[in-house]
Amino acid sequence: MREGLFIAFSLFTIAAASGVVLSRNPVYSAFSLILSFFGLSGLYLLWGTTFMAMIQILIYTGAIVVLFVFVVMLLNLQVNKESSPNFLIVGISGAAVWFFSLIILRVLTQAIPNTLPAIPTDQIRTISKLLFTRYLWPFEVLSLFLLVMIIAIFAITRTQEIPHGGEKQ
Amino acid sequence: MDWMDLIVTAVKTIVIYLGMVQVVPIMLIVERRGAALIQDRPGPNRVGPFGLFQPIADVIKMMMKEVAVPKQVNKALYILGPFLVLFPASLVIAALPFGDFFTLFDKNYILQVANIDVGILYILAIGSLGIYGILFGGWASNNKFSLIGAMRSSSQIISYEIPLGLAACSAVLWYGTFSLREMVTGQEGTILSVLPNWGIFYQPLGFLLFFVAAFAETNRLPFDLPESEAELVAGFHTEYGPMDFGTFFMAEYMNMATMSGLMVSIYFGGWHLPWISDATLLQWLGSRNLVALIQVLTAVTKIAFFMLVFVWVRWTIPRFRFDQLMRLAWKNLIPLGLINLVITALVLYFKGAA
Amino acid sequence: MKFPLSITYWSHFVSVAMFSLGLLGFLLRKNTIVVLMCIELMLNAVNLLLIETSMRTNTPEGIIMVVFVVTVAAAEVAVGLGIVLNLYRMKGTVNLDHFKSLRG
Amino acid sequence: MDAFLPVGILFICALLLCVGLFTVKRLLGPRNPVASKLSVYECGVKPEGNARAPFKTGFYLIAVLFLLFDVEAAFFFPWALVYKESLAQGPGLLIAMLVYMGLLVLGLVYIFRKDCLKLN
Repeated sequence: MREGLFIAFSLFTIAAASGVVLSRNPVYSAFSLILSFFGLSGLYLLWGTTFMAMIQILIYTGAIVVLFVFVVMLLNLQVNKESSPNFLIVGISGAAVWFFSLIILRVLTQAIPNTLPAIPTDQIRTISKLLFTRYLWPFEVLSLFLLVMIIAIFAITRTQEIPHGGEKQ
Repeated sequence: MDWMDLIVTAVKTIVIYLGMVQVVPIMLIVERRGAALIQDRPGPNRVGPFGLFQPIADVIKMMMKEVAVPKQVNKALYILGPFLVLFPASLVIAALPFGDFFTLFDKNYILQVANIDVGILYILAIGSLGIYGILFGGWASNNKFSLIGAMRSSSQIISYEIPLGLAACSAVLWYGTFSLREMVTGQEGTILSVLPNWGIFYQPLGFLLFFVAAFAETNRLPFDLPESEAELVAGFHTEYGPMDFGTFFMAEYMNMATMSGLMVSIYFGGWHLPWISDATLLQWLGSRNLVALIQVLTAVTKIAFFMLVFVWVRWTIPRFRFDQLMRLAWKNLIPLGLINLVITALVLYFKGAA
Repeated sequence: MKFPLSITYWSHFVSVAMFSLGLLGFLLRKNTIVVLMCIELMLNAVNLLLIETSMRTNTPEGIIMVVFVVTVAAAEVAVGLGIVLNLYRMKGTVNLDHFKSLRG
Repeated sequence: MDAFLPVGILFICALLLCVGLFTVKRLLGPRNPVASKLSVYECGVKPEGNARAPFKTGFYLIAVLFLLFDVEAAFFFPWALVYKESLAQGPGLLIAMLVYMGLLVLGLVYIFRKDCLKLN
């Protein structure tokens, strides 16, 4: 059953991810991105990291994609302004990437045992403790990084005084 | 897990889910009669005794109305919109505990859909997905009111998610666990045999923050800006038909129930009766399943009380303006949430040191 | 029932497929917002690989790495979309073909 | 992961409810499309302009702030989980979080001072 779920989630994730790349309308791309992240969090659950699955939904699906959707809706682009990609290039590069990735996979997975991990019982606590002891300094730097980001974003967008008012002038 | 377990779990899940769905018709009549009571008028009293069958009439009316899909809409997302709101609202109830456990065929089953060890994160995470229905529905309607309503509504929801998260975080800090079940278990007993050992007495500020944020998260008055009819017609569901409106409504009531359940579990002792411990109850009643019944009744009563508060507040307090709303979230609630977190941490530290 | 391919294989498969899809989209799409989404896809592919390895070998470091990646991704999106908005304000489009002021 | 199995059952229930509502809507409601009924709702006035036009970016700032603060708040959770247990090892975790929170508060102060959200 677990294997079946794995395959189902894997295929779902990949299908949604291809939706991101293939759909013309950026709103559909964002929607596919949500579905794809949902599938990923399912995979995380199956690997036993409930905490990371929740963080994936909380931050990626619940915040990052919201930002994408907001921007897409604020700009409200008319669909299909984009020149269509050269399908020959798409086909050839896609085939090449898949071919190489499958070879790499074949080589990679030969050495790896086919086992599911014995899930440690208190894994969230282990991670948290490690995060606040050995990785404390990177963690604090993270906060500094986010502070710099807040300032940077306001520096970037401060000049943006209502570029295109409600309707086109 | 064998087949018996699976069947019992499935039946339990379906029963809890149907119970949650029943909140909608009950709240329909309670809200209409409650509004009438507060505004000093009779309210709907024609259908059935005391108007009790009014929800049935309402639902039938909604079903029989015409479905008009406007021409300008983006069909796929327009149809998906209401369900994208209802879906997360249905999923969040999984982590709510309604009681300890019941015994069936010499086996114990918890009175909760799933004993998720990251329960509170689960509710916050899945609960935050509801805004996609609003965003996509509002955008797909291709109407100015809908779009502005959707942007406003989602700005409001995301702004109030942070105080909600901070308040929940203080609770996690206090109880030292993510699991709602363990939080409720930790609230058994009394403080100095005077007050029940409930979270509200340890986290009053946290409860206040949570309470305010819960109103904003569920789009209820005083924070129902997304559909402020004086400004935006009907907000993000301007272009939607009766049944889609019903779906949005259903999701709103289910979200209210979840938020009430969350408040009860974190701050009001969940299934515990005040001053009476489960062991005493078991001694009086003698049967595990009877105790479980009492626990479920207690939890449901507490949740029902908070639902009534939702209705009461709706008809008492006027609506906020959008800038007031944002100021309340960013200038007052978030700093207060951080202060609450620091106070809780300091109290725990000095308690540990003493 | 025994599957011919292992669970590890499926995780790697998803990871590689997502990464290549993201790379393809990154190279071929012209809409800057979609390009940023494709970067997110690539980051998530790597996250999946990190989590899978971390869980399989029972070392929590991988998950901590993912925590950092998530934060950096969030910041990257925030700044990236801010730049996109500014570009839109200046050029009236988000099509990458129109941004060639730096081309010599 | 087994704890999430009932969530799958709930998922199916929710799916059934959604499908049921959709079918009921489709089957029971009459259909009588008229051109004016299917046009954009603008309070009876003739629709002017397109709803798909770019508008002000103030909402973007709210979303960005939400994103960054949500990320920061998400990291309070693992800290809150282990805080109680690690009290025995001295105030290390408390100080670590106070520093982290101090930087967060600096960000908030910056936002208020510059009045980025146009709150005043």
